[in-house]
Amino acid sequence: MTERRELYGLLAEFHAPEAVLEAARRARAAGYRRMDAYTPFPVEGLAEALGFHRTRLPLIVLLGGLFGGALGYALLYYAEVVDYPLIVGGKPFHSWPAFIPIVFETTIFFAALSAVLGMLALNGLPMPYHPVFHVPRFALASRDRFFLLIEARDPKFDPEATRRFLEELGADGVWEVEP
Amino acid sequence: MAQIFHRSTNVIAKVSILGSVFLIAAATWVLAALNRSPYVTQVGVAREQPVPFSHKHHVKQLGIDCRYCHTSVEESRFAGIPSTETCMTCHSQIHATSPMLELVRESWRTDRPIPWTRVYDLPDFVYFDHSIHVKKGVACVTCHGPVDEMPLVWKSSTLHMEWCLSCHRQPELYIRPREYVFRTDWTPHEDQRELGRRLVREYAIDRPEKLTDCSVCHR
Amino acid sequence: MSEETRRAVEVATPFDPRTAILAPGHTYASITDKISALVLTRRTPRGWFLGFTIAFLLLGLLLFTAAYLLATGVGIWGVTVPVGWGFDIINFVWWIGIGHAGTLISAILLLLRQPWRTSINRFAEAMTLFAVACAGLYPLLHMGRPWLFYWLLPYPNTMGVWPQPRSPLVWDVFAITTYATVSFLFWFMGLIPDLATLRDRARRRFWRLLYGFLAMGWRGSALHWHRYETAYWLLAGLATPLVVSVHTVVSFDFAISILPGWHATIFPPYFVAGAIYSGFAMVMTLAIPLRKFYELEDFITLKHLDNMAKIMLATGLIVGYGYMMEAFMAWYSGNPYERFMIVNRMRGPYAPIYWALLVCNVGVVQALWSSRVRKNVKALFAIALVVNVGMWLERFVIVVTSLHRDFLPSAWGMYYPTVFDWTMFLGTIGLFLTLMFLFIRLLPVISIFEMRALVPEVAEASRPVSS
Amino acid sequence: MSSVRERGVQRRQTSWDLATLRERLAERRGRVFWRSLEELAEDPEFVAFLESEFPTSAPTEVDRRTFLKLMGASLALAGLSSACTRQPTEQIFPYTRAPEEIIPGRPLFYATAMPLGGFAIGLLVESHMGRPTKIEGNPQHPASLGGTDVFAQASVLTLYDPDRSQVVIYRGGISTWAAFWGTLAVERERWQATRGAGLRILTETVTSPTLAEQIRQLLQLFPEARWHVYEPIVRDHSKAGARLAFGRPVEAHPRFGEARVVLSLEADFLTSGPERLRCAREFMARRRAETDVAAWNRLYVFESTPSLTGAVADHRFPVKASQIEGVARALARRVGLPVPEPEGASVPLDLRILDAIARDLVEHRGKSLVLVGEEQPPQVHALAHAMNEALGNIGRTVIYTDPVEAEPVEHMASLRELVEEMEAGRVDTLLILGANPVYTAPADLQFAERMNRVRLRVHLGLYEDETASLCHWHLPESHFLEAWSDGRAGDGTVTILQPLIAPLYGTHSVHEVMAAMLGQAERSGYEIVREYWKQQFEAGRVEGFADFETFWRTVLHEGMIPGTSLPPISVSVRWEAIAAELATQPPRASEGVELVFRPDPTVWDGRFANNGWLQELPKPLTKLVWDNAALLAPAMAERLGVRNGDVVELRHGDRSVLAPVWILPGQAPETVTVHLGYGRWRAGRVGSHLGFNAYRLRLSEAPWVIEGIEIRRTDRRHTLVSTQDHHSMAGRHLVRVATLDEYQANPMFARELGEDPPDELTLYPPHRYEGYSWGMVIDLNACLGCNACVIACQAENNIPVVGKREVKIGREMHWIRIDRYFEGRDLENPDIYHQPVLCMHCDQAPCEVVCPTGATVHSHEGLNQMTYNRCVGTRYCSNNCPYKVRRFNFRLYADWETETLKMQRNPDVTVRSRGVMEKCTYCVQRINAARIEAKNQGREIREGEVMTACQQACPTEAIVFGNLNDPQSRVARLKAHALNYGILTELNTRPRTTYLARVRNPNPDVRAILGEERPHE
Repeated sequence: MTERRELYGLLAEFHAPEAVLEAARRARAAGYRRMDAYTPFPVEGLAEALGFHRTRLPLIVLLGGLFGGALGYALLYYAEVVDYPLIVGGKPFHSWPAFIPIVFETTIFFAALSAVLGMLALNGLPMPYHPVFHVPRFALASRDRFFLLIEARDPKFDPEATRRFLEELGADGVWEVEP
Repeated sequence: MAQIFHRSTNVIAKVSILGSVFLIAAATWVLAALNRSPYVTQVGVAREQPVPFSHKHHVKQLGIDCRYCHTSVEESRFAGIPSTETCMTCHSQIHATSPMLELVRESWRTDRPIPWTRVYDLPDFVYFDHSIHVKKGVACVTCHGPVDEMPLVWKSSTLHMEWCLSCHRQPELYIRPREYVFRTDWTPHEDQRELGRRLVREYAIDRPEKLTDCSVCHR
Repeated sequence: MSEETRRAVEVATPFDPRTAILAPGHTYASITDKISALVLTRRTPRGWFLGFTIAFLLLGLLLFTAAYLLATGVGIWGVTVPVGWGFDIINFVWWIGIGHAGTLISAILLLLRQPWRTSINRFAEAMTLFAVACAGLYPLLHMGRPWLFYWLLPYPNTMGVWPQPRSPLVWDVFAITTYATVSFLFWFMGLIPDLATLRDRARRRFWRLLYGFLAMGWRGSALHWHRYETAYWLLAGLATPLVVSVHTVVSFDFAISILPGWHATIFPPYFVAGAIYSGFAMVMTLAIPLRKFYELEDFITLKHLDNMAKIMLATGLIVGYGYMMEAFMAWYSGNPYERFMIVNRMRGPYAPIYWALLVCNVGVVQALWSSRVRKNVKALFAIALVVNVGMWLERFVIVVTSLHRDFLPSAWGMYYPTVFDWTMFLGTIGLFLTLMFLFIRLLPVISIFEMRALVPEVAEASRPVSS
Repeated sequence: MSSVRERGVQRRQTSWDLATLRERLAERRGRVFWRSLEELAEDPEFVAFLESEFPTSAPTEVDRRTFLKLMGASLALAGLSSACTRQPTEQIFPYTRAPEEIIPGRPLFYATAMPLGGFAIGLLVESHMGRPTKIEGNPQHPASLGGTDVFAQASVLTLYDPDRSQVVIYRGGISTWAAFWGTLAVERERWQATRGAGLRILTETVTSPTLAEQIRQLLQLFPEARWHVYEPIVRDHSKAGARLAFGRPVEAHPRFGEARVVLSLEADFLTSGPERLRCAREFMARRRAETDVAAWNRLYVFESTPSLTGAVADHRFPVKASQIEGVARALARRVGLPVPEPEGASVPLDLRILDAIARDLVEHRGKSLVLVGEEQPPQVHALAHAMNEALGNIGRTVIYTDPVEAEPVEHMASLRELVEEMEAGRVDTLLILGANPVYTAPADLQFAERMNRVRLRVHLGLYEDETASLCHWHLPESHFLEAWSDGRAGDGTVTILQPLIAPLYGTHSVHEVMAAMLGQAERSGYEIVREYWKQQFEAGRVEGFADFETFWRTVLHEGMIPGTSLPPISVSVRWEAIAAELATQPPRASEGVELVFRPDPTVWDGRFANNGWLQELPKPLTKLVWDNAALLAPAMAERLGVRNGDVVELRHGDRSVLAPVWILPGQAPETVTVHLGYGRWRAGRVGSHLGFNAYRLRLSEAPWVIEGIEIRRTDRRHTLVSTQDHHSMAGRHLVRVATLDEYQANPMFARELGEDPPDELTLYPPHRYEGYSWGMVIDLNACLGCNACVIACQAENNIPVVGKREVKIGREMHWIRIDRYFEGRDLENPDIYHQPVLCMHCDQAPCEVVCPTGATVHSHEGLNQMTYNRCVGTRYCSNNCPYKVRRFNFRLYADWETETLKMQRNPDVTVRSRGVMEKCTYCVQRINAARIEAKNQGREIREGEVMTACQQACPTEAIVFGNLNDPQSRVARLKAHALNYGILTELNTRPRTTYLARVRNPNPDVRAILGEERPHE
């Protein structure tokens, strides 16, 4: 019983994207929720199959961009109109056409930054340590193998039953993952 | 494969990312602060002088007017540092033998100037004119601080450009009636803003945008 | 090797490098192993050391010149009045131009769903970064007082003054920094899964730690992939306008001025086209030796070269149109200064350079109309080199000929580069190559995970051909 | 690049076909402007130029030490400028006993005078706490009228020249004054015995009453002693001419106030002669835009080499020097003098022209004026006097006085006499005061060799020069700004020279040395001069002063002694004498090439050779710097097949020099002009071994013109650097010109040549300037291109000297430059125009928009400000400046080492360091000073209170500066003038510096004869 509590989950190995996709669908149909799949390249529909629908990332990027643009313009306006207005080539202090390029660049800058950082944040990266790394075969997840993980925390999880269930799905192998 | 990293690294990694952000912020803040700190600006640092001349004594206790020594302050860009002669007018009688004043007497004998240490030293590309400031009601103490409280003089303003601008942009906050320019003990009886606005009009002080033209100070 | 893939391979037709963007017979495993082997197992070829040494010596030249420059001033260059800009800005524009291909390939071709981009985008992006680094040096060092570069950044200071945002040079600062940052993010993000791959393949502990650290614990989770792709597409969407804006801003450095030959509305499109032109030329210049020495013909096929050649041809034609319009507008505007400028380009002291540029950029590239030429690797390589030179000459003509005879004849002058102009130029080439060599040695030159994704597609693509 | 070079090489042979140039000119329609022959030739010369100057010559040599030093320096610089470094602690040294008059921080002005060629020009010298920094003209002084010339402006640099001799030298070793006084004492005993036999004194022109008195005393003391006078720029011919005409030595003083028609026979009266500044002012006053055109004068010039006077002329005729006499005779005959008509060959031009000119002269009896240049022989001078008399000009447009010179001898004769005596060994002791005969004496006198026969040779001079090196004793002389003295102006007015500063080195003035000769060593110059004038005062030679003290104080303050100008004398021409002289040598057609000598426009006779400002000053017409050259007419160059920079050998008899050729349109045919003053070998670090020494060909009988000179091309080349000789006007209306009738027909012609975009033609509302709004107008009719403004600007604004190599690659630093343009279809005789170009202070300045740091922005008074300390040096502003008036410190040009040079700097102007842009500021330091002054007095700045340095220096008041918002101001009125126009206004830059178009006043008859009627554009 003790080692059972120590179990993080069960990791099933497949050799083709179609297989793991199918497995994921069936597992979810079977009522499993706390699952994840690991593949050497993005597999169409896998995330959806695992019940993951839409990400907030686009919103974050939009906000980042808006912030950047606003910041840029505010800075220029303050510097050129409010703080130290200077006569430059007979142009008015608030010569907005000249401000456009800078505002554009700041917009892109912050949007791009929020895209990458947002992605990392939502993915909870960096996470150098993860239980699945315990499984020696998992190294192949970055080569040519496809894995489906069902976590022990899943209410429907039962070491024996789940293992059997996974083997029925046609896994090439099922491994226990220590926490 | 086996784990490469220890559990703890997860936390460390995340923390260090946030940490570095704070670190950079902190570094910039420190730089900015340092640049305005007495260490750099020497504000409030009493400067050693070859002769321990006390403004406190001469101004407060003896009540000598600034112009007695700084003679050209009203007609020249340079306020003037008193000649040895000026010192000797009194000190040939008073404290005529004081060891503290030996250097002064020596200078008088040998005709060699006294090497004072500059306290207020503008960069060579900045042109400041005392006469016009005095004329427009900028008091000595406004920039030089409570000189009458200084045994050895220290710098009481950063002389940073931003400091100059603060007054050139809003002279009304700092100027006072001409007659009180050389007074160390003067305080406005009315609201400074009110007074300032009136004086700006009276003394025909230029508009801020004119006062902040580059060539006003840089040539 | 798995059953599925083996079957997929069996039904595949024999490999036709002229159409295929990936040689069949490749499996997830084979791709992974072959590419990661370049970094991990395969022992460094002697050629690499040779090349790296040469590059490093040139880099030394750069450091020396920079030191002497800081000590003595820009007077060591040929710049003067009226020609205040010389090699410094010429090289700046040249490098920036080269630095456009990478992000363009990654971003725009991604949005246009061009699968063939996958095998070249990685080192194209790297090239972009290094080119931008070289470019960035020039605006910095061309200043009379480089140690005050930070005055071009808006930050609260004790002087209470700000940069002057009507100046294109300030736009440059923003454009270049943004471009450099975004390009880096793009490149690094693309690397993460491959770093994970290397982490899992590396034998020595040090490398595992290093790659592991950089991979940030990537484990290919389906959810991660999902967000990752979203982010990648968004980034591409952002990078596309950015890449256009950067060279537009660079062109503003000239277009905003009032000088004949600079003050032209055609500059932005014509500069961007030129940038892509030179960028692809440089990718070609690097790709051809690379695929040769590292036996990557399977991944970088003739199809790739063919496509790039076509893009070069297209952009080349746009650039040619640009030259034409310059001449036409000079005549059509009726502006005597403009007219004199173009005549001076054609008949003045720098005429040889002008004509040489036309030959390189407009003449030679026409050979690419013929598919035989486009299939001939040696020819392509030669043409790419010629275009690189041509684009440099173009910048020379733009910068120098407009300046040296502008409005007041009494102030006309000539520009002659000095030794130090040349050492500086060679030096930056050294910097570029040094970084490139290190990159090839330490990181996967081709995006592994994207190649894996190609395997099923290729299998799909090849089936109907067989039946 | 290399391809360009090769092209240059092979194209060069095909270049310089002047025939094609002529065709090109002929082809051109309308007004044809061209800057130079290179331009007309187009590409080939540029390419050649390019090839010849491919500057890998850029300094690659830098030894490790300097390298590290520089490295350190730049890093330190970086440190300083970067954030948070403390300012280094500085000390401040007050006076021990404060002088009365000095208010620290405020300049004082003292009146004194500069002697050049012996004649004084009144000056006001600006002094900052005892350091003379800037020289201005003394408005009350008759020889200055407020104007100055390049020599006066640059003399302050000579004062601080670190190469000035600083110690007494005896036989090449350092000695002391005491030692010399000792020697002198011994010598004086001998002279007592011998009554001074064998004692000879050689001076340059002396007008100083005190010095003259001292020398006279000496000659009384030692009756056997002799005084010789030699000035390299001799005025013998005019003296001889006057003697011939009037039988006595007299001096002619032209008065242009009344003159309507002026005929100059090679007389460069605007830029040479003791009264040049007054002449320029008076003459130009008669043709400036403000003057009513009805009162304008007309100028005919016959000359062998283009001069600035010739450039001003309404009709200019290049004529060989020897043929001008023929012209003079023909004209004399035509104004009614009994002169036989010279045969055709001697008069090289259509006689109908002479008829027309003569008619013009006669029609203006009493309002005309004939002037002759020093280069012409005495009989021509005499003829001119006669013509002026015949035309009734004497007493009206020309007056005569006794000579101003203390010893009005003919210098060449005086020098020859001395040389013969030395040759004969009759000279025992030679005392040379100020002169440098070893370098300046005509070659045929072999002065150096002869001088070696003299037992004791003593030289007093500013520099340890060529002469000093051959003398036993060299005595360092005080600069005129260091010493008490006096001197006479061209009209005789006396000025007391008062020192601005105690001698920088152990020097003495000529008076003190003379005093020692008289046995009164230790007597100070002050005592000597003051004593002399005390005597004069007591002798009643000066009236109008209560006592001597008032007299003394007043004359020092005013800078002149009133009533000392020489009174006019009545003279009458002795025609028979002249006729006799003319009969002896009838004019003939000169054969062969003529060599013409001229003083150099910037280093004069060589005495300014070590003055960097003057060396780097572009010579007025050639725009050459750091060199002299053999000037040829294009046709002659064509004949010889030489190009600019080709070295030719000039040979006369057994003497020859190698000289680089410079082709100058307007040069007379078969005439080579060389400038004296170069090729010095002991001038100093700046001036030695530059150019070639023209004195080596000069002859004492023919100091100005040598006929029958051989000229031979060599295969050598010499790099001549010219600042502006690259290109053409390219059909751009920069200098706008019309003849008087064209102008009267269409007063607005200047504006119509350009286009001024309307104010509303802009995306943005134009900025309005309240209060002061500064602007400048330059009258091209008054500008004579003398360069005084250039040096004045350099002195006022601490502008560095960069050296020939840097100028060669276009890095000269002058804030104001004089553009020179040629116009007309005749390559051999073009019209010449000058245009000063400085910062235009555009209201819509292209430079400002592109500056990334806002280092150059507009002030609210319309100034285009340049803030050096904010500049990071991207050079974009310079690129974008259509006028290219911005200058960049590509290297560390300012001298931060030499202490004495630091003393010259104007404390009100930042000394620019490496890597920053600089340009004309409209002398903002002067504007600010005036503003503070005005505010302290609670008033507005008065009209004329602010004068820019260039304006103040200008001898002809061509530059006008002031407040545009004051409708009464002169500048505002001129802006409204019909002739006012701006250059490149079509770029919508809205320049604040504008020009008044040039209007020429040619004689319609002459133009008809020349067929010069221009097609109307």
